[in-house]
Amino acid sequence: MNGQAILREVTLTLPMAPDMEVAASKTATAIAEFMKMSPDRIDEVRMAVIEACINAFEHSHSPDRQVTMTFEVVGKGEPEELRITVRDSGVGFDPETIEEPSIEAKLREDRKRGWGLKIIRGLMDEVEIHSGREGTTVVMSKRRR
Amino acid sequence: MNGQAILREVTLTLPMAPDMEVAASKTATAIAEFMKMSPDRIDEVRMAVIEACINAFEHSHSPDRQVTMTFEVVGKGEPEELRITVRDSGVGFDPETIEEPSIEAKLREDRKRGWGLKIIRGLMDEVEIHSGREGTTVVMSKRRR
Amino acid sequence: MTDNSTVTADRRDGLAVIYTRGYINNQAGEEIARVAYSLIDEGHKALLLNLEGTTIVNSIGISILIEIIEKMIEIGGRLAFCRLTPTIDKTFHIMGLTQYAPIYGDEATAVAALRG
Amino acid sequence: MTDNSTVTADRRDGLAVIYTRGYINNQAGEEIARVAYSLIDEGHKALLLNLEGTTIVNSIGISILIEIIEKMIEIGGRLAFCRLTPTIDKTFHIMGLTQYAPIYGDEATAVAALRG
Ligand SMILES: Nc1ncnc2c1ncn2[C@@H]1O[C@H](COP(=O)(O)OP(=O)(O)O)[C@@H](O)[C@H]1O
Ligand SMILES: Nc1ncnc2c1ncn2[C@@H]1O[C@H](COP(=O)(O)OP(=O)(O)O)[C@@H](O)[C@H]1O
Repeated sequence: MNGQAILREVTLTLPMAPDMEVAASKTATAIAEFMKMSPDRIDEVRMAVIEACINAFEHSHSPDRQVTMTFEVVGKGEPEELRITVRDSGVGFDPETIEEPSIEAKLREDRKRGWGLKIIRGLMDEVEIHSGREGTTVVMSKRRR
Repeated sequence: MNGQAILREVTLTLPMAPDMEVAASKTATAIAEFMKMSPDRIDEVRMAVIEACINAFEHSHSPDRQVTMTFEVVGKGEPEELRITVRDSGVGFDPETIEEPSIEAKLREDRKRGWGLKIIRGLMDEVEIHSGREGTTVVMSKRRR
Repeated sequence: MTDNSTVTADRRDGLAVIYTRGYINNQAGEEIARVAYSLIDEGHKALLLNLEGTTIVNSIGISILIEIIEKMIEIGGRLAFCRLTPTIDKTFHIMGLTQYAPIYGDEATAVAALRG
Repeated sequence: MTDNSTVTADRRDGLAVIYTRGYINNQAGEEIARVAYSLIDEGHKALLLNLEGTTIVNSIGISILIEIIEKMIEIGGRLAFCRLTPTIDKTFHIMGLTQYAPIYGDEATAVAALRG
């Protein structure tokens, strides 16, 4: 990681229950404020966190009904990047098979949903998804500016 | 526990580092808002969380330099109480031996500090401290209203 | 935190402005849809969604807004948005929503455009 | 979040008002003390701490405020607070601070009382 160190690491474990994604987004906001990310970028992180949590809540079918998140402040001396990991121990999925949504298609189709991953990728600087039989881990990063 | 159940349980692990108490207090705020605690009571919880974290940061000398917090929303069906546990694996202390601070004495003494526990007890509805060789656990509760 | 998001409508002679408050999740999205459909049933063919009271949305909430857009296209009406936070604005652009429902900065401009 | 709490002072003929911004932790407490001591050195014998810009304090920050109170007692001066949040007000009462440094709702009342 070219000399980058983890300056702070915070872990949050949440139940998969209504509104808990908002609690997650507020913890993310607190860490992003700590590293003095700009308000607009913080807001983008907040929305991405909400989407990643909702995906785990809705699609993971994880038996423990819990999401574990890690917030890592990464940088050389000064905070440069916030790396957020959202982990569930659910059924997993193959991101390759998920069709990219388009508004034209959605306006015709019955199912209007399917935007979460596109929004996460659009709002964060880097997104990686690791998914398999042990569950799904989304790693998403946003630079401080 | 007269029929009370834990409706939500959130766990947060923080490094003992400057400003991390503010991150903890924001997570507490998010959970308290979720259960629709009144803003003034939320603010009191926020201050108590800051004090409990600072105590662990400053006094625990815990080798892992981490604080683990649990936020439990407790109630019969509806949220009634927020129970917050702040745990360190430090040196521990005997709360019985801590003298109750008084402003008269502090104005004369060199050491003006020593208010944290008094403030926590004054702002929360119930406070229990368990401390020993394995570290310190502060359990503090605030009713929704 | 959920703020039990409230939705209100202001009827102005064929055009109606819908105001939201709080987090637009599935419940709030459905609430907006209920209000929008009843405005459509009353004969309104131009709807403006003023989101100034909303700082968070989720994709489930937005997908319900897409249903409203579809409905408006169906009846040959028009729908626009105004007063979005920069993140909600960016999200709607990412999704391509803006091709079917334009975004305006303030309400007056949006109303003028919808009437024009 | 720390907001790099800034402290400013407004000198008014013997009396000075100190304004804080952000979280009063140890650093901000020391910043306030620096400002207060230089005002005292300039000859101000009445100080008002207006905390309207502060919504959180911690007990380390407050203990530094106690040092300032002690100093004021020593020089026969007076210190008061105004514009506290309900929680900060309650905390100062829990600590008994208010016996040595009264709390006023607004600045005008506090200034009048300090001059009176
Ligand atoms: N954590 C997860 N566990 C299992 N499947 C997931 C997870 N996250 C996403 N998926 C799969 O990817 C699909 C697309 O997700 P997304 O783009 O967020 O849209 P939506 O949630 O609206 O379907 C989901 O429908 C689901 O099949
Ligand atoms: N988590 C802890 N671990 C070890 N000792 C503690 C802890 N919390 C409090 N103490 C002890 O209790 C004392 C009083 O704490 P407190 O009332 O918060 O005031 P202060 O932190 O300003 O000393 C501390 O000085 C310390 O000796």
